[in-house]
Amino acid sequence: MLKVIELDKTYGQDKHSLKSVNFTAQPGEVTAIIGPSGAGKTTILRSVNQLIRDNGGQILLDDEDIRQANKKELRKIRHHIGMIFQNYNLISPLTALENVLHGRLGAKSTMAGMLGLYSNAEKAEALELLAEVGLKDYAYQRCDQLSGGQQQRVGIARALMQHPKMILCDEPIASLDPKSTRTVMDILRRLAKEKQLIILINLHQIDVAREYADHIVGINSGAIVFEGPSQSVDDTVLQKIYRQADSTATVTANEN
Amino acid sequence: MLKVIELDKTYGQDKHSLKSVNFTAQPGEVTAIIGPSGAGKTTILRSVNQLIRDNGGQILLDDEDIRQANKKELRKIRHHIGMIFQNYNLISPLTALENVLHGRLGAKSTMAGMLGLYSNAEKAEALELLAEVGLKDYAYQRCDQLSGGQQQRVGIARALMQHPKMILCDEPIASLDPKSTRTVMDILRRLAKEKQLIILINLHQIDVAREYADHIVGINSGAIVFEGPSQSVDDTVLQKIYRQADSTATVTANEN
Amino acid sequence: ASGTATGTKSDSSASKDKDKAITVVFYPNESAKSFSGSRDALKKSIEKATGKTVKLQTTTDYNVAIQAIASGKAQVAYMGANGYIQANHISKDVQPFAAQSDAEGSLKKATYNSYIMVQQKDADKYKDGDKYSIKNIKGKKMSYVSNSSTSGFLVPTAEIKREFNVKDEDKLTQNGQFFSKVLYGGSHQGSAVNLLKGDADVAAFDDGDLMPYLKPSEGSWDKLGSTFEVKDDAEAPFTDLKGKKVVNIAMMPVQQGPWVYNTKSLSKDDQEKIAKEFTSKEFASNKEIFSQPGSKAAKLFQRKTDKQQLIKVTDKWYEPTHKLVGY
Amino acid sequence: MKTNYRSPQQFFRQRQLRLWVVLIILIAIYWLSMAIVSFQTIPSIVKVPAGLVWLFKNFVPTQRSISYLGPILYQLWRTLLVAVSSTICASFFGLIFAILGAKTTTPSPILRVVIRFGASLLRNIPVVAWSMILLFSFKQSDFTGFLALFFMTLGYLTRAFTETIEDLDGEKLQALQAVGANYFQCVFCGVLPEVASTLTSWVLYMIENNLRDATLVGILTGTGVGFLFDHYFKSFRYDAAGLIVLLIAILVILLELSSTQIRRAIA
Amino acid sequence: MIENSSTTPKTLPQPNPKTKRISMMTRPRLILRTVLGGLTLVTLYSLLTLNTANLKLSEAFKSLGTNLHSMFLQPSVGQDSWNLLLTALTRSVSLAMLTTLLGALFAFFIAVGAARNLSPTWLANTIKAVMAFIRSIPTILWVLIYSVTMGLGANAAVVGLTFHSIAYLVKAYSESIEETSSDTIEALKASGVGFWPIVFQAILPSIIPALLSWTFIRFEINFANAVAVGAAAGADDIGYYLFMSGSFYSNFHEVGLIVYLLLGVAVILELVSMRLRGHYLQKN
Ligand SMILES: Nc1ncnc2c1ncn2[C@@H]1O[C@H](COP(=O)(O)OP(=O)(O)OP(=O)(O)O)[C@@H](O)[C@H]1O
Ligand SMILES: Nc1ncnc2c1ncn2[C@@H]1O[C@H](COP(=O)(O)OP(=O)(O)OP(=O)(O)O)[C@@H](O)[C@H]1O
Ligand SMILES: [Mg+2]
Ligand SMILES: [Mg+2]
Repeated sequence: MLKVIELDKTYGQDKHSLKSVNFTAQPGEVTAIIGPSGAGKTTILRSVNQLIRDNGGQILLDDEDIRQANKKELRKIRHHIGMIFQNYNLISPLTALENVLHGRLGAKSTMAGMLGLYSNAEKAEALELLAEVGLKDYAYQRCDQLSGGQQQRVGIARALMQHPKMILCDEPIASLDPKSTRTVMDILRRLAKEKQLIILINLHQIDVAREYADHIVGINSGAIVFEGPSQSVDDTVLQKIYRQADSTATVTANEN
Repeated sequence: MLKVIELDKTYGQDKHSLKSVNFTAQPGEVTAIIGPSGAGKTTILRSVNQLIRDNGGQILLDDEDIRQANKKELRKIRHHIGMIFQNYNLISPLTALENVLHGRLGAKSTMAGMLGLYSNAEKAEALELLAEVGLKDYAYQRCDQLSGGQQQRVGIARALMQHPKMILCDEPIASLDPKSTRTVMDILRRLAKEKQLIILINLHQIDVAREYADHIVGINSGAIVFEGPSQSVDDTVLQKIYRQADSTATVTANEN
Repeated sequence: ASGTATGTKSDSSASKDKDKAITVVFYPNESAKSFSGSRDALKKSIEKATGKTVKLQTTTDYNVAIQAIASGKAQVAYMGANGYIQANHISKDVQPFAAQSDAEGSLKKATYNSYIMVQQKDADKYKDGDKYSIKNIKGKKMSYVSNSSTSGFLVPTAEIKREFNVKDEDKLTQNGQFFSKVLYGGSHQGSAVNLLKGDADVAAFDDGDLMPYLKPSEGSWDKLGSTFEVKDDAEAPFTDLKGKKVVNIAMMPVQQGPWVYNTKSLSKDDQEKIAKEFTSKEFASNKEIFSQPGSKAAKLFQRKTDKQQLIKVTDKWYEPTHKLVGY
Repeated sequence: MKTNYRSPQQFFRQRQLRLWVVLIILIAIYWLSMAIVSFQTIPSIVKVPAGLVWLFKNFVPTQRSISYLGPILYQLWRTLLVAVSSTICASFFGLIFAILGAKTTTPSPILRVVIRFGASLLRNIPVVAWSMILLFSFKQSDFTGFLALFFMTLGYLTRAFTETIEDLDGEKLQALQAVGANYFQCVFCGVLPEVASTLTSWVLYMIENNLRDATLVGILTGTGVGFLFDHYFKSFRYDAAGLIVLLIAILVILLELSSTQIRRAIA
Repeated sequence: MIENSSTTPKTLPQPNPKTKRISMMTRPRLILRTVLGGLTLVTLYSLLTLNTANLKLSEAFKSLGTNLHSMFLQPSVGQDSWNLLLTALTRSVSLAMLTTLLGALFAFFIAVGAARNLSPTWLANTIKAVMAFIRSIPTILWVLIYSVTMGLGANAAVVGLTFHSIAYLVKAYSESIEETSSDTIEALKASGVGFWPIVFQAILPSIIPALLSWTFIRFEINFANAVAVGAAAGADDIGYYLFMSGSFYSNFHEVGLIVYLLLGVAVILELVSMRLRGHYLQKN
């Protein structure tokens, strides 16, 4: 279970990006964070695996505070947290297989990692994971020759290769077409259930969030304004979350 | 009125991308082309302003066949056809204002165009168009400092600056968030009505197409499989258009 | 008739050239170094003599200097003997008119010295009877200055060619042909350093350039078989080589380089005026151009006695160097 | 940047003003330079074709020059070897320095400054100085030529590699960090594969460049095709010198072609 | 052992993970490694056969130390004067300025013809080949040619040096142009804009940082070239004094001083270039 308690983050001197953020994400569930642009969704996600350092609070993953970890421990913890990016961030000249194998880097010695020495078992597992996300035939393809949806699935396989307890996804479907969106979200939901992962996902598309997430966290201007099961997200809640100049228009529009 | 008659296009030797395509688009209406990936939507759009040369047929804009035009005439015709792209395709280091003014370049002499000499009237008009798409305050901002939705609106203003008879849009909202999507589509619809433009638009989002388009053209594997008012697009039609391996899933998904 | 017509035509264009500035070109060979003070004084005296503006041009490239005077783009030049022969070969319009005289004010000994030297510790190997000779240098490691140098390349190779009766000069410049190895020092000092350090067994260089670094410990600069020692206060690159000794096993006179003009692009009148000015006594007493006897100031020309000056020369006087070059 | 102008006219006036200021500065610099070295633009440009004619008249290889082909080809081969080996060695060290010196991957900003400055130093020491530094200490040999090329190439490649690495999208490295990879793993599994093809094309370009620079370095080495060129050039055998230039040009064009091919193949 | 994967995934070996060794080699990788391996082999071969003239490294480095010491720790103006050297330095900088500005101007227009995304392939390839040819003619030859055809002096130096400047910048500029996204160009083409307006209104603004960066690199090279061969054309710049103190007097102290002067210019150049680049890039 991931428990974020009173998380605070200010960029620079006084730009308050997160104000006392509290929420919980359960294993086996997809937890979606929704909110307007600039609300702090990315900031939360990156704080969770400490890619950015916050200014105060607690981040408990299975009751262990990630924020207390030293550099080496942090690497170990990160190794158990998969991350999926909007722009996939794969190493493009490498094959899908190799990118997936990168998921093992955190578990390897520096030397073995540097030289890319992977055991046969690891390679076999990577192939299996690629098959799992429907990319069996593309294992030896260079990543920049894959479509967006395919690249995102490679990203998922890479995250899975880490044997994660938790997967963080920052707008994983923003650059995808509707069909790929469904494929990717289906995979994420299935994984949460099957492997009992904590899946934390930033989303812009409310309809997708409502369809796929079990639990929804709404954020506005760095503060949590809603937390609850996705069924309970109705128009009033959305208006609260997207409370801004012309937010009403946006929300009702998505209600069609 | 745009009338496409028996348009044919083969890439390379025998890759038939368009097969006897026929459809019409009326001024004052938004005409949406929908269809699965690779169906030939982009190919149609680019044939209409001859960015790619087709292999046969007719493209009548106000009863004049674009395909017969020589190089110079073509430039003139193109000047009256605005085009809006998925990735906006603005010149990023320049300001919004300058990008909008680029819409006039096609009407200028080579010299004036090279040096970017615009009349005061043109500058005033560009500002007005920016105001019209809601970007009055961003006129002097560099384009790469604008959000996607804002950039797309600059793209629209640029197209309008051409005083077009017709605007072609290739998936103009694919990279936009829901809010920007609505803004952009609203503007396009309004323009079609107000200025009696022909608006031809490739879309992946069926719900958006149904909401905003007056007329819908469905294409599958290079052939038109449906043409009619948007109200008449129902599940059977959609299944026909998206007839492919897992098209049903995609379609129903978008129906939620 | 047509011949005269073209003749007058080219004459008129040439005379138009003649009204323009006179260009003097310097290539820094062994005898003409970078003395901007001397050059300015030269410029003044030519201007005074001809009444025309003078443009001084320096170049660091041998070919450029020769092509410039041969093509008539420059009217006057100061060159090494070898360079003159090359320029004269390309265009007969290039003619010498003055060169530095010997201490007596004559052309008899208007030469400086080029040496072939070896290390003192090896010197005995090069003895033929009780005299030094170059008979044993075949197969050794050789160091020249650079292949455009008169005293550091042309004269020594000519000497070797004569001694061993070698026809093809390329044999002397390539590794493993006549010499086991051929080095180029880039400068006279460099060539000497090659020898002193033992990278070369035999080296060629001249006297003027090494005087600041070497002193005769036995014999003199003008005597064959003399021994020279690196001075105690020698500067880099000789700092590590103090006290080392070398012996000259051959000494060849090198003709002083001439002042030349291009007779096509410089009017007869100006030719005479300049030649007269240069060979005059007053010119030789110009303190900016000649370092006066006893003075240490470095100038374009060194004057050991009051009699030393520039003296008129013709192509004929360069016959010996013509022979060396082969044309 | 100021984003509020009262009118587009004002904005464009400012734009134009800036453009004019830049143009005037450039023209002023040009005029000043012209005056300082007394250069005449138009008369010089007019004479460009005449020079090309002279070049082709004098440097076209003749029957005689063919007889020099043997030694020329041999020396060309030696030069190619030196060009390749110095580039490869320099690129090895250049890569290390670039990784240590690039903004995105440097372990310490001080090191970055030191490397940048050092590379600039290597690039800007003139050939004459190199020749003095190296020739008097390392004697005249292939090795000295190798060293000279090595240092100059190192200066350029360090700069080129650094900029290539800095252009890399930082987020991709973050992705590996998020996996728990450490510094070296990020570099070897992330940075290197990403920049490999750009670096390869730089390496191939520098080989070509070093082959051309052989003319300068030939004087240091006393061997190589550069020395041969110098030799023929100074003894007025222009046809042979022309033959060398022609052969180098052919080799350079071949290298460029294969470089394009290789880049396409590995892209 | 090595299994190539072509781009058609169908032909891939169906891996039987438990038993067979899984290879990760792909064709491009194989080519890259072959090229690098080949180059490494050539390097090893040439290093082994390199003529080192029986170099004793300890001695060489000791002498290197002394020489560097007198060069860099005891610089002096030698027989020339500060005045003379600084004037000559200004001339060298001016030469570099002229060759860079001229080179950049001509190169930009030629580069438009040499860019594959703007010009027909045959034209682009021809221009590139010609430029490669020009680059392979040594600078000293260009200088010789022009000092013969127009006399010694700055004219010959500038024209001679500008050839390489153009050839280099055409290569660099055209590659920068090729990197501008073809979509952006197409956007303007689609609105009926002609060729030159597209070049000046779309491409030029997009590639200014790249152009700046390349031009400054070339300025640096031009400065070095001006020093190396400008003096040969009789431009009477700092190269002359460097040549004299180096090749004729072997005066390490003066060479050291001149090198310091040159490095000073280079540092100023680097600072200016960093400022300008920063100025442009920060706007992104
Ligand atoms: N590196 C940074 N320096 C300063 N401020 C930042 C930085 N990164 C983000 N911010 C600010 O912090 C706030 C939250 O940003 P964040 O990226 O978390 O928003 P978001 O919800 O992910 O938005 P979006 O939906 O647009 O991705 C914003 O106001 C943003 O401007
Ligand atoms: N330059 C090209 N060369 C060869 N085939 C092409 C080219 N461009 C498109 N095609 C092919 O033509 C067909 C139609 O492509 P098109 O881009 O028009 O599809 P689309 O409907 O726009 O798809 P999407 O929704 O993915 O943008 C596809 O099968 C595609 O593979
Ligand atoms: Mg975000
Ligand atoms: Mg498309």
